[in-house]
Amino acid sequence: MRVSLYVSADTWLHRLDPMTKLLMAATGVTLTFILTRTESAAVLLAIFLAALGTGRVLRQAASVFAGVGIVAATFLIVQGLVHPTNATPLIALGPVVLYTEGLLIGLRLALRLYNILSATLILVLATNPADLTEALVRRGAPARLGYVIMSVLQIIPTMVAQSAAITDAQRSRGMETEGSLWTRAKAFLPLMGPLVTSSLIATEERALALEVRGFGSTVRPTFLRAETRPPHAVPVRILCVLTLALGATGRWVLGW
Amino acid sequence: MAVVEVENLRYRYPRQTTLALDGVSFTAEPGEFVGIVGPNLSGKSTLCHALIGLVPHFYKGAIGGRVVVAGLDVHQTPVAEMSRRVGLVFQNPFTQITGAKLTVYEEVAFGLEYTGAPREEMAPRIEEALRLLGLWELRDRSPFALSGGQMQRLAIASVLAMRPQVLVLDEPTSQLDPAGTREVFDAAATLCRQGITVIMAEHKIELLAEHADRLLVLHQGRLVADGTPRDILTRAASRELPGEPAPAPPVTQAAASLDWRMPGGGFPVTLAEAVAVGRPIVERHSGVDSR
Amino acid sequence: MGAQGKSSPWSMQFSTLTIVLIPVAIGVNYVGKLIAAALKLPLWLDSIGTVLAAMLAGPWVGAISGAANNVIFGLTADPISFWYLITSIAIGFVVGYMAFTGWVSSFGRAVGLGLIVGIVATVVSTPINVILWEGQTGNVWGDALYAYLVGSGWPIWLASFLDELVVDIPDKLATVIVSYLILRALPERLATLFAGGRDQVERL
Amino acid sequence: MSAVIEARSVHFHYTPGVPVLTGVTLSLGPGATAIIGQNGAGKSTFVRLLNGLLKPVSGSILVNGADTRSLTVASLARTVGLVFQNPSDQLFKSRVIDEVTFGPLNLGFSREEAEERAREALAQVGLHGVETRNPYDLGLAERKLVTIASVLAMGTSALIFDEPTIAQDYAGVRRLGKIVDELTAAGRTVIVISHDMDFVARHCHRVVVFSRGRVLADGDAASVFSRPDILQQAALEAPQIARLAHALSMDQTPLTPEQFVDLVRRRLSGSS
Repeated sequence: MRVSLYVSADTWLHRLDPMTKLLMAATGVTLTFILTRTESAAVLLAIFLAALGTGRVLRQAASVFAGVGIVAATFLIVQGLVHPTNATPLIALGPVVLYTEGLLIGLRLALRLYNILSATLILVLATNPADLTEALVRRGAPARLGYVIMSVLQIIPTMVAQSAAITDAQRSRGMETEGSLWTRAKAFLPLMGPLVTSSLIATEERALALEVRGFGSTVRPTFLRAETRPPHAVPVRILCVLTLALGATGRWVLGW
Repeated sequence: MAVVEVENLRYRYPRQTTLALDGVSFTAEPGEFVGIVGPNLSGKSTLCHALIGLVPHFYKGAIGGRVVVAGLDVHQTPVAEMSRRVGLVFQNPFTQITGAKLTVYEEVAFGLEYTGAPREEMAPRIEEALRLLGLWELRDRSPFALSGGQMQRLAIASVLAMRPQVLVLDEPTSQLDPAGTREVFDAAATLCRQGITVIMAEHKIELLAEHADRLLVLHQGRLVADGTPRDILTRAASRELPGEPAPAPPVTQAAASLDWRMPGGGFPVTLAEAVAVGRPIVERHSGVDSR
Repeated sequence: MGAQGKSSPWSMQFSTLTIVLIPVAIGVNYVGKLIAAALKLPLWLDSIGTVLAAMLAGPWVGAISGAANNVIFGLTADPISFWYLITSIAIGFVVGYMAFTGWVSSFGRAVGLGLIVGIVATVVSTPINVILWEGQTGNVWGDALYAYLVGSGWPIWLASFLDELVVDIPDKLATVIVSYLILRALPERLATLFAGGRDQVERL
Repeated sequence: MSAVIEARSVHFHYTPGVPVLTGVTLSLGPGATAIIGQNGAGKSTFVRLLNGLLKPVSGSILVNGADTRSLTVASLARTVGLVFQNPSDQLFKSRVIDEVTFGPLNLGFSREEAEERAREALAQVGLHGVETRNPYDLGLAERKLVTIASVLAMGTSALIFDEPTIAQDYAGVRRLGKIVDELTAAGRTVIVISHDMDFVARHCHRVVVFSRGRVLADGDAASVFSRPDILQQAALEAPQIARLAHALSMDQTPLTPEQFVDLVRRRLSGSS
């Protein structure tokens, strides 16, 4: 049971420092909103997929893509059916008519969805959350925020495990978890209540345990490991800035 | 020189009317193993929390008396500062894992990072703590992949890396199986030998009898007895303590009924002592020579 | 109980306890969604933690829990959730403030709070939906309504608002009611603990 | 009111290739039976099979003759009650009485009947005047008793306790022992998982030793605790008083200090 989608590997992408990958993702998302035409969006998607592919995380990305497939399909269908600019029928299935204009808009929305996803996944799939958090704290993000991010990723699996134990306990007391909607809805509170209450009670001991490890200390934290940055980080960063400039020029000067 | 001095400590939790601790006084020497016994709600946890300043700094409420640990007045010193002199380990191994670190090694670094320890000092301190607790081989594991006993030893290692003079353990074995319980008691004994003062609140009287140099008995927030395990458990077996704060180990109970006494007085409190006292008596009557 | 014990709902002092509350709130959000899915309930129920944190520790902790929730899932598991950051923050603020002013004192008021939270979530999410997805939400039922409305000539903004509303009202109503029921069953000790952060130590 | 639970060469795993139980055959009837063993020996998994939460991968579990595979957990809950180790895994109501009526109401009793049963169960565990308190505002021992009452109120003929004495103080342990004794006297089938050997020795007639997913030993308490070799194999220790008797080469295994004192006295008077 893991929350994070990160997969460890040894590729140029994985070796990059977290801040560079953060810049890459930010550049990618910004470009998605600058270059809105269908053709430009398709080119962007190809670039992002190339980055994911050479970083050997395409397979994980594909499962994320599949997860939002229905949403993308809804975009196409709904816009194809009802977008106000619809004029040219393309496909007609009985009374249901899909129009070219709407479908193109739906396609653009779907591309936007996948572009935002894949740009972000460049960071998400190839960066250990612990490294990203530490990099942010080094740059002045509150250390307490760092704690929050990391502990969420670790607490969730233990809470999921506890919710399994709670399910066992309540079913042992004759509670049904299957059947009519009302039966299932009634089961929600007995499953959720103990989890929340005991998690909240555990916050007390958790807070105490942090206090006695110096968590309330007001000095600036130090770090176990020194920060490293691979040689190819600088060229990648420069490339990001150049691409951004190129994209902006393309949009507002060349009309991409 | 006492490393822990508690003088007439009184404490009341916020919005409560009764005192959780009522006039507790005791001292502890470097390298001493002090056990705290008493029923639930007798003030054991509160006393543990008071030794590092969680009482009163975290819980607030009302406090009186004086607590000086490792030369610092606890009531005047922030918990983060105390945490470099006093380590505190809790009941539940799960809630003590910070959840912010991915490996055992990094988990031990947590406190050092937050108290701003210089990086070059970290590696040796972490290694020392992990080796002392027998966790060095597990340093790259996820803290959540450890057994209960290992997790509890990790909690001890994590506070140990801060190089405390005093280690306080609040019912550290209540969630553990017998093997894990042994691991924790053995670890505590090892630390005592290093000169660290260990103060442990526990229900497992058999193990305390074996390891502790002294027992404190709490009853309704008051310290009702303070002495060697033999002294305390002999009184317990003779029902001379108020309420039922510390049932004596089974061997002590049996020895009390049979009036088997140690050469220096008092009843045996460990299995080995009971065997030593009982063997001549039983064999004298057995007719067969068992050896 | 809860936030009402405090001097001002806008106080920005965070104790270790309130910091620890945030990851727990996010975990509760996550597991709530998981349980709802396991029981095949037609709701998300993925903001119970945010709502409870706000009820217990006030609007700031609520808002931070909401924000951290979407940032963390956005950066680790669900990149799209990042874009609805503002919705979560708004939920935290509204619940935290209204809990302080007595909106969790009875079941009836909690129902009112649930409706308000549903409307607030819709108002905040609609512009995001319009900017990103021409007003669609990606929810099949909501989008079916959207398709019907736009098809009948309604403006996109209004259709989008109703698309989000039909999804958010039942979900947030259920979320707030469940949170209220859990809050009511919390032991006194816990409420005191979260409310007591700013007490002074007395001398005996 | 008695129940017979039979496990017939039960195999179980959560993940294929990682067996948890490998061929457990055991018949459990009226009286108190302890299941002891190291963490990871399969004890908790085994009892979850007994009330149908888990189903055997192969072999079968019969509760009063009926295969658990053919029954739902909710219907088995009428016969087999399971008290979990951690009270906070089940408590969710703001009043003790509501918590205790939850089970009976699930079984289809009317509210009046359920409350009647709840009051009886609370009296049986010795909790008085707590009906309207919040379970979490009670002490740990009382909270445990509430969870036991909430299972007792369902009136099952078999009761399983998973680690009842954990985190309990001496008075709490004694109260739990009394409950086990009373249930045993009433002819119920009581199963106790525990690491607390003194508790097991004092309150359970029969002891089953689990090790690595199988039954290593099964017999009356005295005979199992007289076999240090087997206990060692399962990483367990006999109760301290039994170890004392063993170290003194006594021919019987006492289970309590009182029994030890009797044995010694008899021996001393017999030979003098």
